[in-house]
Amino acid sequence: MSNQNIYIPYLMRIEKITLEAPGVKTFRLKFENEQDAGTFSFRAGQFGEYSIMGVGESTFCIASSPTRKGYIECTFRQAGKVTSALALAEEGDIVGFRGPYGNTFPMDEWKGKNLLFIAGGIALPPMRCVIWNALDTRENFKDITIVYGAKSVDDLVYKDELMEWRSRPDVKLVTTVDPGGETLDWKGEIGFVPSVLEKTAPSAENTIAIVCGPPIMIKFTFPVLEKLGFTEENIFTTLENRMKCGFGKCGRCNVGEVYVCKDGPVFSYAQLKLLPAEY
Amino acid sequence: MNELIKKAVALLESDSVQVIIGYAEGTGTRTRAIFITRTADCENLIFDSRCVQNLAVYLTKSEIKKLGKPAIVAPIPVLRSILQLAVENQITENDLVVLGITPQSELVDFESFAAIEAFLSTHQIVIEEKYQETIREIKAMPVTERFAYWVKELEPCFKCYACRAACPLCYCTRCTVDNNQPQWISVASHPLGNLEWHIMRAMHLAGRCTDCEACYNACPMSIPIHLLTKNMLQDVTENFGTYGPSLDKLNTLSSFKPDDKESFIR
Amino acid sequence: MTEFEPKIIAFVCNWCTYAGADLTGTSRIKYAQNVKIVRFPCTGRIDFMLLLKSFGEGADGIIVSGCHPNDCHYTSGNFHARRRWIMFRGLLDMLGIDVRRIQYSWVSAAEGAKWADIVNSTVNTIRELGPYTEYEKVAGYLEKEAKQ
Amino acid sequence: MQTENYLIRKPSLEKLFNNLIGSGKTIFAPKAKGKLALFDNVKAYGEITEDYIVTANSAKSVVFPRTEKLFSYHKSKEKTEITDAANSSFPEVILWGTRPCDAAAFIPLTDTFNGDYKDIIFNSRREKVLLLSFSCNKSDDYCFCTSVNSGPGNTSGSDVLFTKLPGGDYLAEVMTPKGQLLVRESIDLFEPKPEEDKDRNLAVVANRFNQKEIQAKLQNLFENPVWDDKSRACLGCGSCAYVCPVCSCFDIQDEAHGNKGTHLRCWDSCGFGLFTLHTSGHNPRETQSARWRQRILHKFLYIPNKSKIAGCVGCGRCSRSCPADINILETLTSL
Repeated sequence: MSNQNIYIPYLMRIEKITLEAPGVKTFRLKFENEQDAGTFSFRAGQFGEYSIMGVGESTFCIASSPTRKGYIECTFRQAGKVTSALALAEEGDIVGFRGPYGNTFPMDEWKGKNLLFIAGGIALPPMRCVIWNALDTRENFKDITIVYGAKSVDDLVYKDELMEWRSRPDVKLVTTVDPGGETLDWKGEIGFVPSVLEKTAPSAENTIAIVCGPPIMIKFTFPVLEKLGFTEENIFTTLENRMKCGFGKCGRCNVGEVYVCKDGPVFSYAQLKLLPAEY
Repeated sequence: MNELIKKAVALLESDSVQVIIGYAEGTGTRTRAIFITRTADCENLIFDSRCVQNLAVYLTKSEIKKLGKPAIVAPIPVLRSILQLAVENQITENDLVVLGITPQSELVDFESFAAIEAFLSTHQIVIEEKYQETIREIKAMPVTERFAYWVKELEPCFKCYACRAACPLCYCTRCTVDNNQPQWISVASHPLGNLEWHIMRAMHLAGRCTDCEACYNACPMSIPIHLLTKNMLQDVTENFGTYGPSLDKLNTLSSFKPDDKESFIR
Repeated sequence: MTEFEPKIIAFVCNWCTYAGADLTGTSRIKYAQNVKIVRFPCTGRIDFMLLLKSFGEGADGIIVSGCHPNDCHYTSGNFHARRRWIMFRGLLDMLGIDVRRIQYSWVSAAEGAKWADIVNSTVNTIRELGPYTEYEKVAGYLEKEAKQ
Repeated sequence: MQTENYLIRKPSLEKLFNNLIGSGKTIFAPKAKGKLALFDNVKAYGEITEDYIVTANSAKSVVFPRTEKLFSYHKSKEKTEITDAANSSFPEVILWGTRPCDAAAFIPLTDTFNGDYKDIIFNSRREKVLLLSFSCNKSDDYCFCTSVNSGPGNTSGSDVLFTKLPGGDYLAEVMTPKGQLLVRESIDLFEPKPEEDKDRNLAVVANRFNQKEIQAKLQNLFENPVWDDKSRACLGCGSCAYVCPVCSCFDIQDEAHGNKGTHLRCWDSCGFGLFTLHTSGHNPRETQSARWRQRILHKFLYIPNKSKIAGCVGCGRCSRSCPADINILETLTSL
């Protein structure tokens, strides 16, 4: 790797596009170059820089599980310049991908534990990678609980997969929508993620909590988890600072002494507490 | 400037204002902006010919607005900017106290923006002869030579945007160059990006610029970008009559006359 | 060597010049084919950045045209535009961007022949001036760097 | 390598320059522009000014250009082709007239571009740069190199360091094999080392603070009124970062023309509000004081903690160029 230009992306062909929610799409990407597909590997929690040539790059986590080989998936909401261009791409088009970057969720250390996933809105994609990774190696973990909330029923992403998880006996899924976001036939919870979590969370005993969501949700979720008895070391999250390079050079995601891109994006709450609140 | 200090103390003591924006001694022989919130610090206020930074730029900065109502030390260039900001509805008379300073360094009170306008009418913007000469020289060059001249002059520009940051009239919270949908102007500083940036900056100041030279003074590479705005000021005067901010007139480019004259439209 | 064919882009208003250009066509008046027309609601909408971008993307000449004074569909768009052109032209001239490469005109919906004349004469002017290599050099900086 | 010392006479220095130009080298040296001196491409010895403390712009752009191509692409319906900019041949550049602070700045710069991931474009450029520095014989209120482990005659980073001696001749200290090669190629211009003491011919730069103490203080200073106080006049431009020889934060941008385009690296600054702004509107560093704090902490706490090197070389450029006269030395000494 040492004599390669680290800014050059892999060329990826969009194999499949799924419309998840209004403005939210999932791309399944395949390596144009067979050789790259063979050598590429990543682990749960890592991210990449996805690009449309001539427009720019955008940072998202890899939303598919490392246990599913031969492709990667990303889910994004159309918001800025690059995601707007990505949203216009069609199946068969070429996009760029650089990665994988960043650290990973310490899933090896979680063996034999219960997992509690807490996600809000468009933050389920980074969780999805870990969830599938855990489900594909189900024997390694005890109870798996997923608490997922979005603004409205429409805004819930991965609707098919939510159904699949709901029907699995080895997963407990709690879905919630913000008050006013429910439909007439909504059967899930109504309320914000932190309060729903308080009602539905499993025991903190031998459980790892993985939280991902908008800053405001995270802010209110941590105290709830602490109240429920989770220790700082057993709470994990993944940060999303603005990034350009992805490998600790461009300076953008610098928070205290860490670069979110290279020392993160996965942090335990204990680690997070040591950082200045610049994320 | 004992009078200035006394006035500042009185304003703070009576709580008429919460902050004095003025000049103080800076590094070496430089002066700098100072933001005084305590009467004890008022003695640091100075005013002399070295005080050239246009303080009006701070009137629209959120960090300074947070400090409360300001009184601002305002020599002529600052007064012009204040008036222009008033014309553009960025400040109102109740927002600030103006501590005017005449060219003879005397303190002068202004009851209203109208009073500032009346005062400025006796201090019209004049493009100095040396600049007029330079502009004439540039315009006398053959067109390709002139283009080459500017490409070379703009070459050192690395787009730090100090010109924009120092300009009291560049108060937009998000500048055209900071928008990327569409990306009108390249983020990169290369010949085209630099040229387009400086054209856009000048055009957005057309008929608004009050010739304070803050842009030029701020430029770390000493690029003579003020020549562009000075030239435009001359153009405004030539085409649309005398120029200066005026409370009951719209900006040059926000207004028109049906009989505006030109010689190039077929 | 093939003869230089000027690339010309025209920014025109919807109500007058675009209709005028239509009339040129329906009147079967033949005129130079070098022009690509972009239609805008009003000359007041024709931002100066569009003109700069045209040069940046390789145009050799530009035509900007709309309703005659007092004929603006929106009453005063062309009056505002005129002031802006006066200022913009002065600035470009100061910078050494060749103002002969931008032709401003008023062409009404009834002036099909005038449109043909504007286009033809602009093409002739640009043909004499030649390709805008000075600007191209500036705009093509990155590509030049590539060959380095 | 063992330092080699020589004497080079004033006229020989010009001959050395001419030899280098003659061999087709690109030379960047300080050129006068109004009251400023700027590093610029020079073709003749007469273009170089000697009357400067430091240049207004730093020399970093020879290894970290303000706009630099990372790759270019060509798109068609069937395929996308990428041309790697790392395969271009980078020019051999001689930096003539860098100050010891300029030369020292190449150390943290090189460190940043080689941490964990190696930036081969940077490294290719760096390999081709030869630093011919000149010791400082004058300084001003802004200089504080001696407080950050450097000094007016410091040799680190330079290939050759020239020190002007009374009478106008120079002491040449050859620090690297690259410098040695340069001397060998023009060996007839160099004479045995002079007796004259180097230190007596250097500018005096007072020690203004202790870097270790600053580093220790900053450890617990994240929430402190000093950041608001010292940044109040900040206008939010990027001039401090852009004239800084160490600052290396950058932006990545694409520029397209039809189906072709380039992927660029451009300078960026933590002083800009947009630097950390998320698309959602959330901004981790919302105020100018938070941005000023980031600049200080990054240079005097984060870099020294991580890499054990200084993130500032004490050239004082940021303070000199600041349109609001914000003085970094003042902030540091007031902590």
